[in-house]
Amino acid sequence: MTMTSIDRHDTDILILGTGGAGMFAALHALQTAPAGTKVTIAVKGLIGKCGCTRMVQGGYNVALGHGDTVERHFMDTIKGGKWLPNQDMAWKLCEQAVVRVRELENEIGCFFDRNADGTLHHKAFAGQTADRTVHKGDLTGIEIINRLMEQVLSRPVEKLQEHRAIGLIPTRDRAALAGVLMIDMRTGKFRFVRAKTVLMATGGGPTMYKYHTPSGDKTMDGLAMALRAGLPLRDMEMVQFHPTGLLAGDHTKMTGTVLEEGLRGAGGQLLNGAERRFMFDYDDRGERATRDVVSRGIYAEMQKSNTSSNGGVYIKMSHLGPEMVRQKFSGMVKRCADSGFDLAGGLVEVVPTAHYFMGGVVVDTDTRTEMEGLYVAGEDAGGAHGSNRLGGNGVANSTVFGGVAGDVMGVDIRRMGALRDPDESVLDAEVARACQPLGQKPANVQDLRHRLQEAMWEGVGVIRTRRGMERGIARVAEISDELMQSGVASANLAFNLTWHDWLNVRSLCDVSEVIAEAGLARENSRGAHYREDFPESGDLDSSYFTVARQRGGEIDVSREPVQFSIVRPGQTILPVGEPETLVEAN
Amino acid sequence: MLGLRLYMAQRLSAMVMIPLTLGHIAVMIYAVQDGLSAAEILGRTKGSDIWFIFYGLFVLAVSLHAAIGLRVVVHETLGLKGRALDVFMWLAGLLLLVTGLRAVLAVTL
Amino acid sequence: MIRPHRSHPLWIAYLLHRLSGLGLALFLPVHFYVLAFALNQPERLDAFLRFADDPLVKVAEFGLVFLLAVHVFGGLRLLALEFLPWSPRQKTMAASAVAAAFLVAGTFFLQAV
Amino acid sequence: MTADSNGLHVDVWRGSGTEGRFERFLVPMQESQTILDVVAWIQQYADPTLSYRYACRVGMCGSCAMMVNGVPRWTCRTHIKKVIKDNAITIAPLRNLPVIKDLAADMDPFFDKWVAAGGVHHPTRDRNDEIEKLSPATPERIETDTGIECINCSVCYAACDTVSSNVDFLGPAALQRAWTLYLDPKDADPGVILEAVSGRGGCHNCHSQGSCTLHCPNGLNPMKAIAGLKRATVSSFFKGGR
Ligand SMILES: Cc1cc2nc3c(=O)[nH]c(=O)nc-3n(C[C@H](O)[C@H](O)[C@H](O)COP(=O)(O)OP(=O)(O)OC[C@H]3O[C@@H](n4cnc5c(N)ncnc54)[C@H](O)[C@@H]3O)c2cc1C
Ligand code: HEM
Ligand code: SF4
Ligand code: F3S
Ligand code: FES
Repeated sequence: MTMTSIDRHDTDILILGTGGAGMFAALHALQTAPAGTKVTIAVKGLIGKCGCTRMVQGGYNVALGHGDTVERHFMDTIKGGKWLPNQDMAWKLCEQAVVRVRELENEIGCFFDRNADGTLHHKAFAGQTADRTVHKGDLTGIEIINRLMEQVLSRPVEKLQEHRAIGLIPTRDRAALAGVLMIDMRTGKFRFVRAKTVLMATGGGPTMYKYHTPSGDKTMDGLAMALRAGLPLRDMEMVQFHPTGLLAGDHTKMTGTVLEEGLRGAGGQLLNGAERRFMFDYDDRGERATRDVVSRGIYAEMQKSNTSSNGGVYIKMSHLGPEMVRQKFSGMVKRCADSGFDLAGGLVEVVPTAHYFMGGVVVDTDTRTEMEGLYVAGEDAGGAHGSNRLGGNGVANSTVFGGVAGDVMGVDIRRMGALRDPDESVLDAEVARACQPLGQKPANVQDLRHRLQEAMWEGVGVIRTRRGMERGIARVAEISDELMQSGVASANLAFNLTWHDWLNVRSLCDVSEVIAEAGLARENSRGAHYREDFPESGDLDSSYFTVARQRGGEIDVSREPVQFSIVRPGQTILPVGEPETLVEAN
Repeated sequence: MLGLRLYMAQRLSAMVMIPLTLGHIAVMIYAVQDGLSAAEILGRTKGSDIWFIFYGLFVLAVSLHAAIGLRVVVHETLGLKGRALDVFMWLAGLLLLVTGLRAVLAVTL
Repeated sequence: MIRPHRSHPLWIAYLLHRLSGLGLALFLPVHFYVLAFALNQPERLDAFLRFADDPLVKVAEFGLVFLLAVHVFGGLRLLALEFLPWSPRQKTMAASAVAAAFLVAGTFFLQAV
Repeated sequence: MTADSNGLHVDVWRGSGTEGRFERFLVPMQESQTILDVVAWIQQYADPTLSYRYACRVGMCGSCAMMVNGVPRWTCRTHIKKVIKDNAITIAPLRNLPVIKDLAADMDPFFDKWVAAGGVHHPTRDRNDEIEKLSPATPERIETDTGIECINCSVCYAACDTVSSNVDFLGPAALQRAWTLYLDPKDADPGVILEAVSGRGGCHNCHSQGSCTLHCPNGLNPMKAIAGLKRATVSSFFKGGR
């Protein structure tokens, strides 16, 4: 096999991923870099058609009206993150969101929903003290990504579509990044791309859970690469679950996809297997409690085996009048109907589903990492959300910091003279790693993935314990070993999805272990991380965040104190006399 | 293979033909219904300026219209393009124009 | 067999329009030629009149009018669709235009024979 | 599993470029099962070399479209019950696009034309300016809303026979995007858009076959949008726009 021949390719600025972060980075890099700078975008799918930014439904948080301020947005973000966010990042997020939304409207060509008087419409997402979410119906992501995609496609950007990044290759002295190894998925050949600066914007994506919402291309490749490159990862225990994912059986990809938040907001009821309402057993707000609370309520009910036929619970809307439901939630009703369920008139099975990954690479507010030449933005970067991401802050985060990364790379590149040469031994090792399954006897990769997803769901899921997580780690290790022995038919590597499935499970196993280790290191419950054996949030003033690194094949997790650089627990930066919330109770 | 100009020419000529063809069909139906013989019809058209203009205009319009229409069909089904396609269009138009005008003259002169 | 993605009224209307247009473009010159050929000399007039009464010619003439009717109504529909503000009802118009064309042609045919 | 009523006979196109043939697979039938699930099952359990593409699995990304029983569809949202005939289904790559391998088509021509149709916003303001106050209720805006939620799945492009017979034709989705942009009061240069859609591959080549509108999974109406462009170009023609 000639699979170890590597095609070599050079560029100046390389961007991995075409979500909100990747595309904004490309556009901004073109604006700030010196004329003649070559910008290349490499993506696992097609430009703009993969990743989760496109799937954004609810909208984009920005303080742009109704008396809302950046300070208020910031305070909500910090409180929502249970005092764990990197405050400087959170501040930049809230402050720059204003600029980014104006840019989206004025330069990129998005049109967000308006009020009758022509001003932007804002709605209130849970956990916010102002109406601050701008949106385009409930398909906000499509509007944002389509417009960004047009801009990128019509500019002189080199496009490497269906190119999967598999390794960050440093220089021989390990001080800087030389380039990125990828697989041209269409041909199955390796390609090594050198660049002066690289933005990693591959979008995390906790798809190692049995139920998950992100798009199929997201398998934590970026964080797995960063881990191998020895970079520090923070908040890795923080996996956000959405309470109502569709449950339709293991065999369908529909399972795990989001049924929107608004269903519960409008009065949808959750029923257990006996068709009895149960959320009030757990919280006074019933179904209208926050995402994490409802997820835990459902999970607890499932642990008691009070489940529906596929092992979840039911959501019921029919008492609101099927006609009304059909009208108000037409998209959701249609989607359910497509998989054979009657959301308006019947019961639909739901289950908590892994939605967003708060953890990520440690970066500064300019998206720089510890490694010269490597930048990280979007869901791959940790810090802005702390232990919990507010609905609407996800796409704000990716577009804000993607743009920042583009600006910073465009400037930094001026002081970077030449392309760096890679450490060939690392390059060879990465190629060998990717080729691991190719010589071996084919096995069923899908089964391994299912087992991994079960292990993480059961051991490191919505409600965690020491024993559960330790058991999870052991199971992941077992699956990981088995994966290394599993082969993939290698006669034709062009568009070989099974090989990529193998690589997907590889990344997922690596990061799963870190999630569990970080979970063990946090002996309290904050935001998305809930431990039955440590249910209290712990002292806020001495809040710490976890930092995980790979050292000599071992995961090493440390705790670092949160710097309250802008506001301390118990305090606020809102002017005195500001009301607690600007949202009218409904 | 249709730019705005050809499109306009085709649509405008079609619009011109609408009253003409409807008129023609009406006349034919009327004629057949009234049992007019071919000789009687010819008797009315011959020497008439009105009918000359009526059918003359039709022939002009149809030459333009059908030539462009054929251009489209030939491009889409036979893949003809560029100069060859232009030449084809002109020839088709010319053929219709010449045969058509001869017929008009024969009927109305 | 009509390929599955095509089996709907609008596409059939398109097909009929194209076929009738093509048919017209092929037969109209013949029609013109025959007309001129038959009439360009006065002494031929009688011959022509006999010729025009030939049932075969009658059928051919009918064919031409039939094609014209189909094409004109299809064309009217297209022009309306392109130049008048669009409404969903145009789908129905597609079908009814074709129906109308057949109706007109039908009456003509019945009258002719 | 035997070839009884529980098995689904699935003929799948295998090959790359222009070469290829159908291969038959027997797939177990399930309660909730989409065409994408069927394809994935074949790759995961029957033939690991099968190539196809998907991402979002909920009808938002437009990556998963294929020809199902000869009709272009989004496969992630097509329940097998909707298309199954005599326990059999035929699945092929999207029409009118080059095939990369098996069920994965090369969508570049589709997007090249999207750009060629002028489908890129021409700004009048920048990020330092306020967001323009714009009524959501103008006729233009209401019209735009009927065409803006395109997921660029290329289903309409695959359904259109003019696309197959006229290589230059920009196709329904690209033209529809141009139309929404033309209507956009924020766009600085509607003239450029009309220019872009008036060339040899422009809106005037559409024969109103309507297959685009019929098959669009999102219920959009590119045929109507193209008619709008035709009207707009014609009136600018009369106004001496060129
Ligand atoms: C269903 C759903 C609904 C959501 N709704 C909202 C909402 O209403 N509001 C909100 O604020 N947030 C929401 N989010 C979260 C939000 O979508 C994300 O936070 C954000 O879009 C992430 O942007 P990104 O650019 O970092 O990553 P993504 O948009 O996910 O893009 C990642 C890109 O990297 C590529 N990639 C992955 N691996 C590789 C590799 N190895 N090599 C090359 N490329 C690679 C992917 O293909 C993709 O192009 C939602 C998420 C989901 C799943
Ligand atoms: C009132 C009369 C007519 C009207 C309203 C009319 C209308 C039209 C229209 C709108 C088209 C464009 C179709 C498209 O782009 O899909 C067309 C095409 C065409 N017409 Fe006519 N037409 C008329 C008469 C004729 C006549 C008399 C002929 C024949 C000589 C003719 C031949 C054609 C041809 C060959 C085409 C091309 C077919 C195609 O593109 O599918 N038309 N017509
Ligand atoms: S118009 Fe409809 S069919 Fe065409 S690309 Fe857009 S969503 Fe798909
Ligand atoms: S199918 Fe094609 S011909 Fe026109 S109406 Fe739609 S683009
Ligand atoms: S997978 Fe995204 S539309 Fe089907």
